[in-house]
Parts: sequence; C-alpha cells; structure tokens
Amino acid sequence: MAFEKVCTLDDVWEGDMDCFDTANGTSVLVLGVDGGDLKAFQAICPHQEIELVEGEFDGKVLTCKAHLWQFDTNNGKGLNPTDCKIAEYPLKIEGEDVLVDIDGIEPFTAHS
Amino acid sequence: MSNLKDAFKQNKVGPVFNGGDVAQAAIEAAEWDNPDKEITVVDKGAYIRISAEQELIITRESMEEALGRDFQMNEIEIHLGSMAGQIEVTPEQIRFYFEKTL
Amino acid sequence: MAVFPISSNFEGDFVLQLIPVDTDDTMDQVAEKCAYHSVGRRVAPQPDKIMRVRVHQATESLPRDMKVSEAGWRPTETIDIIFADQ
Amino acid sequence: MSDSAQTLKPLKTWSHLSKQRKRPSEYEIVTTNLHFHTNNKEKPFEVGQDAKMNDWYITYRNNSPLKHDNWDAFRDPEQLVYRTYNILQEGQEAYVTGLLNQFSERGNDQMISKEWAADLARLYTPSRYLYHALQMCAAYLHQISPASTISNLGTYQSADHLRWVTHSAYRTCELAKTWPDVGLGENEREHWEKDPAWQGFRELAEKALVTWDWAEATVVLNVILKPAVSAAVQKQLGLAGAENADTLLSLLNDAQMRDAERHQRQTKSLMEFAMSNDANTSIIQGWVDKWQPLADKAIDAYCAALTDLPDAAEDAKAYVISVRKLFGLA
Amino acid sequence: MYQIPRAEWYDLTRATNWTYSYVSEDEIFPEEMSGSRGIPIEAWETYDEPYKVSYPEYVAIQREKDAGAYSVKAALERDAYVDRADPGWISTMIAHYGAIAVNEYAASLAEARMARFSKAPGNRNMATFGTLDENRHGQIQLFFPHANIKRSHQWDWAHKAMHTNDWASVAARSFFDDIMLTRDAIAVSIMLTFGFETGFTNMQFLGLAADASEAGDHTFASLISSVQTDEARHAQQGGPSLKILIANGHKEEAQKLVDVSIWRAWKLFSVLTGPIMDYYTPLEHRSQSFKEFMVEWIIIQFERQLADLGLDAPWFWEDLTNDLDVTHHGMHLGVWYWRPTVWWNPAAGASPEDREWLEEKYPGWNDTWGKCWDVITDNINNGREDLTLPETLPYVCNMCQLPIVGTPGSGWDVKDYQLEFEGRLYHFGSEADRWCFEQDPERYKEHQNLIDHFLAGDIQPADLPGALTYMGLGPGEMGKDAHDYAWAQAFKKQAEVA
Repeated sequence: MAFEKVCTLDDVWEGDMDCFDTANGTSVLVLGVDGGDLKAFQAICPHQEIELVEGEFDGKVLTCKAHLWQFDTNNGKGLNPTDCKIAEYPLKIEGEDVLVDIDGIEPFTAHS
Repeated sequence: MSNLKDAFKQNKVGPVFNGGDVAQAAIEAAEWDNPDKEITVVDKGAYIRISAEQELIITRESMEEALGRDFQMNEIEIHLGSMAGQIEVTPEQIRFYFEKTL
Repeated sequence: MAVFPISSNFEGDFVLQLIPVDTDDTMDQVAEKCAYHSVGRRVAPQPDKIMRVRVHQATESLPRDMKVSEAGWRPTETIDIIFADQ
Repeated sequence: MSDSAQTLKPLKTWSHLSKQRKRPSEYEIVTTNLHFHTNNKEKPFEVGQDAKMNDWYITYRNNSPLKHDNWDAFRDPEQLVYRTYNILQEGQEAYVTGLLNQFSERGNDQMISKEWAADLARLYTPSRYLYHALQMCAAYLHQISPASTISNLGTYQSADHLRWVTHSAYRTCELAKTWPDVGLGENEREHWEKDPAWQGFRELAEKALVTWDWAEATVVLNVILKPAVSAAVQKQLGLAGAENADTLLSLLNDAQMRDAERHQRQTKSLMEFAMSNDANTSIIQGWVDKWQPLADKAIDAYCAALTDLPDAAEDAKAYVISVRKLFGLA
Repeated sequence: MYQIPRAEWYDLTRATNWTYSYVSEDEIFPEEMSGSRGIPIEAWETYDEPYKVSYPEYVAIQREKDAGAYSVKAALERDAYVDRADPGWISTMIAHYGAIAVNEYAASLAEARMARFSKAPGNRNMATFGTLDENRHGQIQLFFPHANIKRSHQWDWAHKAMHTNDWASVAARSFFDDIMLTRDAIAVSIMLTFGFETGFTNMQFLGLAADASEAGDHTFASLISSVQTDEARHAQQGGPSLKILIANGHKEEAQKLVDVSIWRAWKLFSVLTGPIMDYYTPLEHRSQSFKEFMVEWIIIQFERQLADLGLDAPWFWEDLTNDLDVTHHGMHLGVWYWRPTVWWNPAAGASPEDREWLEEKYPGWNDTWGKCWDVITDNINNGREDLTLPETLPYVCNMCQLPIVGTPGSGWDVKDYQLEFEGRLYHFGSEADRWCFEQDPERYKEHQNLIDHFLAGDIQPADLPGALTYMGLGPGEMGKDAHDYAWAQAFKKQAEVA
C-alpha cells in the first residue's frame, strides 16, 4: 500500500470534482461528495473510455457526458445501467493534502 | 460643436428595440399605423431606433398582422429598451408622443 | 519645518496632484517637487525655461526664494506651476 | 508592478465564499453579502455623516436590540432567486388564471346568493387594503434588513402581497359585473375604515407600518400580522365561501396560502437563525407578547362577522398558535 | 391572461390609500422618507404611471426575458468567447460588472423606498416591480461574471468592488448613495428613475450593447440590453412625480433634483463609460464615439424629454456639452496612469490608428491629450515603464470623488473650483460639482474623500503601496496595461523606419 499526494483540500470542494495524475500517470477522479467527504475513483467511464470529469456531478450522482451513464459516488456502483461500476481508490487526508493509493486496483471496463 | 446646446430642439419620438422579430414587425406596424408620417429607422445592430415627428402609434392589430400571430401589447416590453418621448400603453396600442412642439 | 500638502496644477499636465512640500521650501523647490510628478511623465521637459509658482489662477508669480511658510497658503491650496523665461 | 498573477491560485467562486470550500449554488452566488452599507456601522453611506438617512439606518438597523455576529450568514431555506421566483409564480398565476376563467365559465358568481355577494363586498373585497399594507411592510423590510439574504425575503414577499392585492382587485371587478348593487368596487374603503370586522386588522396594520426597528418590524409582519391574516382572512373566509357555494374564493385563498406558507418556512429559518444567539429569544418573545393581543383582537373582530362559522375565531387563533410554535415561539 | 381586460380592474389595485386613524398620516409617511413636500396626499393619488403592468403580466414577461438571456449564456458558454476576446474588451466587462452589479442590487432598496414610502399608490405598485427588476439586475450581473472567476481574480470585483475603498468604488457609491440610498421616495423617483434611468442607463445598457455586439460578445449584449428593457419600464416612475411637483408649485426643487442627478451621473459616466467606449473597445468594433452616444441619448433624447415634462435645460448644459470633448479623456488618462489602483486592466487605446480615430472624433486631440501620450509612449519605448506609473495621488473632487482634470498640452486649461466652507477648503472638478455641494452642504460637508483620508493618516504607510492596501487591491487584482504596451511598439517601428 502506498498513498501518494494528488491534490490539496482546496482543489476539490464539496460539490466539485477534478482529475489528477499520480506519479505513474494513472488518472484519478477526486470528488467532494455531499456532506464534505472526498472520494477517489477511476477517471474513465467504463463504457467507452470517456473522461468522467467532463460529465456532471451533483454531489451524489456522477453522470458521464457521452451516454449519460450514472454512478453512485458513495460506492461507485452503476445506477443506470446497474450492471457496471467504477473502481474506487482508498483516499486519506493529511493536513491539507489529499492522498490516494492506486496499488492493485484496476479500472473497470464495460459491463463488468 | 457649439450648436449641441440646442440639439434637443427637435420632435422625434418613438421606440428603441433591442432586436428580435418584434422590432421588425414594429417597423411595418409603424408604417401602417402612421400613414401620414415619415418613419425613420436607424439600425445600430444591438438596437433599432424607430421614429416619427411628434407622435408615433403602434397598434396591437398591426403587430399581429406583421407577426402573423397573436400579440399582447405588453409583450413589446421584452424588446423595448428605450424610447424617445413620453409613452402611453393600453392593451390595444402603444403611443409615443411629445406634449410640446419645439 | 513641517510637511505641507498642496495640490499641484502643472502647466501642460491634465490633472491636479497631491504633493507634500515643506514649509521651509522655496518656490523653486516647490516647483521641483511638483515637476517630479509631471515632467518626463506626461509633460515634456522644457530645459530652456524656468518654472514659476503662482497661486491657482493668479496673474503674478510668487518670488522664487519665497518660502511656503511666507506664502499664506491654506493646507491643500492649489498651486499653478508655469514654464517661464525668467 | 511585478506581475504576480501567475503565482496566485485561480478562484473558484467569490473570495468571500471561498472559505466554505463548497461549490456555491446559484442562490449563494447571486444573493449573499450584497449590503456594502453594513460594512461601516457608524457611517452606512458614502455621503456626509449629517445626511439624515445615516441616522435612520444606524438607529433602526445597526442598533437594533436583536444582535447577531454575522447576519450575512442567513440563508433562505427556499433558496429563491429572481429567476426561479418568476418561474414559480408564473406557474402559480397560470393556475389562478385557470381557476378564474373556469369558474367564470361555470357561472360561479351567478350561483352565489346576493347575501353572500354583499358579505363579499364587506368581508372580502376590502382585503386589498390589508394586503397592500403587507406589501408596504415587506418593502420596508427589504430596505432595512441587515443582510441581503434577509432583504430578499422582503423583496419576494412584497411582490406576493401585490399578487394578493391584484386577485382582490380583479375579483372585485368581476363580482361587480354580476352584483352591481352591493357596493362592490365602491365601498371597500369605507368598510375597511369603519366596519367593525376590519378595525382590529386596520389597527394592527397601521401600527405595523410604523414599526421601524428592522427586527421588530420583521416579527410584527411575519410572526404576528401575517399568520393572523392567513388564519382569518384567508382560511376562515375561504371556509365561509365554501359554505356559501363560493368554491372559487376558497380555492383562490388556498392558492395565496401557498405564498403565505412559503413565508412561514422562511420566517421559521430566520427565527431559528436569530435565536441561535440565546439573548435574542427573550427579545423576540417580548415582541410577540406585546403584539399578539392586538392580533387576537383583530381575529376576534373579523371572525365575529363570519356568522356561518361559530368556531371561526377559536380555529383561527389555534392556527396562529400552531404557526408560532413552528417558529419556536410561545 | 385574466379574461377581464386589465384596464377595467387596474385602478382598484392602486386604490389603496386610506384615512389612517390609529396612527397619523405623518407617522405612516415620515417626511424624511416620503418627501411629499407639503403636497396633500390627494394630489399624490393623481399619480398616473404611464407604463402599466399587472402582477400576472409581470411574472410571465420577466420569465420570458430571463429565459432569453440565460439561454444565450448557456449556448455561448462552451464557445468560451472570453478566452479569445480582446483584452480591452475583457477590461470593459470587468470594469462594468464591478461598478454596476452590486449597485443595481442596491437600487432595489431605493425602489423599495418608493414601494413603502411614496404617497402615490401607483408609484408604490410600480416600485414593487421595480424592486424586483433591480433584484434581477443585481443577480444576473453577478451570475454572468461569476462564470469567469477562474480566469482572473479581477472578476471577483464584480462582487467585491463595492465593499472596498478603491477610489472608483468610492466614486460609484458616492453617486449612487447620494441619488438613491439616502433620499426620500419622491427624490428617488426623480433622481434615480428619471434623472438616471431615462437618461444615462441607455448609455451603459444600449450604447455599450452596440459595441458589445460589434465586438462579437453576444452574451453581454443580450444581457445588458435585456436589463434595459426593465429600466425602460420602471424609469417611467419619475415623470408623474415631476408633473405633480410642478403642478403644485415645486418646479424649482424638482429642477434642482434633476440637475444634481444629471451632473453627478455625467461625471461617473465620464470615468466608466467614456474610457470603455473610446479607448477599451477595440477600434474596429467601436460603433460610435462616446461623445456621439452622449449626443444621441443624453443631449438629444433625454434633454428633449426634460423639456416636454416642463423642466428647463440644466443651467450647466453648455458646460456639459463642452465637456463632452474633455472630461472623459482626462478620466481615461488618469485611470490608465494610476492603473494599479483599479481592478481592471485599462487599455491605453493610443496606437497610431487609435490616435487617428481620436483626432477625427475629437479634433485637436493630438495637440492636447496626445502631448501627454507622446511622453508616455516614449517612456515605454525607452524602457522607462517606471515613469509611466504614479508615485503620488491625483487630487480628487469633494463631490464626484474623481480626479480633477482638464485639457493638457497646448490647450492647457485645468481648473480647480475651490470653496471654503465652515473653515474647510474643498476642491471641485467643475463649477457644477461645487454647485451640487452648495445646494445641500449639510449632506456633504463631513464627507472625507481619498485625499482627506490620506492627510488624516487613515492610509498607512502613507505612500502609494499603502494606498493600494487601503483600496483593497491585492496581487493579481491591480490593473496593468491591457495589451502589455503592444500599442506603443508601433511608434517604435515608425521611428525605426524613419
């Protein structure tokens, strides 16, 4: 397990999302979900490799801009369609820094 | 330009629209509703100034004719950005006028 | 000696400026202090001329060696600085 | 000047909202912290201190007995902005237009009795004076409140009250077409000024209009006066209408109650916000205790005229108590 | 729409005065808030608003207006016009929003003053809509610039400006507070809705929209011209007040209120709108000169309206027409020279082509203003940027709070209009500014302008950096030349060629 810093608390506010690269070039989507917690997920939609950061996020549900696939940002599960999900990365906060651990987690593709 | 001091001594009245099909219709309507008057139209892109001497009337009936649809007189407000002269609005017509002739 | 604020109206410039002068300054020194904020900034230098000081819109310039304290100015008084031959 | 812009982090929202670290809503972007004249408590406006208006704002706004460290932190629970207010009320007016036109076609006014038409001329159509007083009171709150988010409550409420005035005026005109000889459109002012049914409300309205302290004025309008109006002139009169085959009246009053209930939700939030400073609770309760008797008197006088409803006054006062309870007040 | 025509029931919506008996009429309408000037309430009840609207019409029409303006914004947002707009045009928007947005919101308080305190029921109802209108104008003009906030800290000033002591903010507040926030209801109807809104808002919301449209900024053009459609309606509140004042023997006072409002509006526009139209808007997009817009909207249209309502041309009318060739050039040069003290990046607008245009529109420009710009241009081209930046403060007027300016160069004619009042020396930028003060010294005499604060030691350290801090300007906010002096390069090349 190796946590690494991807951004600071000021980069992703509640209701915001943004995409950051880790040291090895993996893209991570960080979201400020309702209530103030931060979550980290794979940055690419499992459907057709569209960047999720270009979609919509209402604090709870993440919607891909291309075909309106939707995900519950509480756990990454697909809401529509339901037979898909996005991979979540462990995230922790140290001071003002936001750290994620991508070790051993592979992004999902298609209806997996 | 020393004559500027007296530049206001003229009697042109009329609406200024910020574009839209209402402005085009109003130009037609003004011609119909003020048959004895010369209607001047100045198009500045973002606004169109329609004017006549002393009094200019635009009726709802003419607006409907020009637009080819129902028209409530107060819809004119959506595009009416300004006006020269005093204004009087009734459900059937809008009237721009000066009380005095200079 | 004490700081004394005046409003400088410099010939050829477009604006009045706040200039702190000193009660011991002569009119020549006042002119210099005002020139610093106008000449070479928005007013072309006139090396063949001298700068004279007068109360705003007065017809007569004040003596070049007169001190501010002797001029009877009110604080923030507006002063014209004029290019002159002498 | 060195250009240090590059080294600055880009802003995500107005600097004053940035501390929240929360993506601001449209409501927050356009309604918060707009009263620049609350910045300098001793000198609200950019004119000389002697300009009289400075005194008015210092006395009735800045020196109000009701205190809060940061009135600007108040948020309207409805998050109303201008754009959504018009969408909301255009919809509500479409509904009312439908009601009016539908009942007109159905001959509502021909079906009521002349006695009820006369009652309406006495107990309903003079309401435009009362509603207009509410409109004026809310306009005062708009200009005197200590935060833009509080002022905005007054803005939309004032417009809502004009809406009620408009409904009354329209119905006055419409009813007079069927019932030309009961004084409709003619005697409203006289009823409002002299009829015993209205005198309690008139007294309360006139006194509310000259309440200048912003906080007391807020309490008088939204905690005392308006719930009393809702209870008697909207709810009980609406019930009386239903008793007299005037379904339109009760539906129209119900439609206006939707505005009043929105005002109640806003008032509830504002009272909670104010009473988060404990010292304010007794001040507000003191105002309630001072003003409620006048409101009760107004309700009694008005409801006494609703002869079809013997329990009208009791029911109305019970409603008023329930609204006060909603506000966290006794 | 309701079935019965509005005309049949409209009067009932404004039959809402009654005989007060639990409190007195004077208590309901305190003179300092109402301003009925001894004219009986029955006279005020004859107030007849020429531009009528009812509640259901209002919400329907306004919803449609908003739908139009917001949909243009949404459609153009992805277009990212702002990223490719000329820097001078960006400055136009940033200056506009900072000076206007929050003051528009404040105007809703002034409308509410009429809605509560006017003795004319028709005025109260129209002002209730006017309150909503200004609520709209504040909100929409905050929402649009907020979309750009990531682009520069200067956009923050759309919200922030009025909360600071920046000199331009003080000048804007000084005007708006004077004509709308600190006046009684009737004075508001005359100074704000008549004096300002039937006249000057046309300059900022239609004149400028013409430039915006030329510059390809359709979002801004549609926004501000939509704002002006509300103004066109609620501005009509002043006319009936004027008629009542004149009919009741108060013409002189009405005239005075109008004159003060016009002069003060003119001065604010000379620093805000003048530079925007004649210098910031890229040359190829200038639809008319500032002076030409002023002639169209103020000199011809507005002044004619004044005459029709039975008022005279303000006594300073000849001064004003003469100043159309002078004041805004000075304000522009001042803003540009003191650019670190403003929240936008002033465009010099002084390239050879610009100067040719200015000379054509303002004959003699090169020999006067041009002389100052010659010195500035040489300093830029000789690596002496330091000489193009200020080291002291301009002297500002005790009325308009703006620099005291006049014609430079060969036509040098800079005047200070001084007044000693109760032992204090006041400075004014014009005869009319001094006259405004003299009409109501109690209202203005204790006000401290920027220089007064500086001399009183309120600005620390007492130098320009101290002043910038006092004004609330931080890094990334202070203005710099919008085009990074590219306009001066052309002169260098000219010189090299020669």
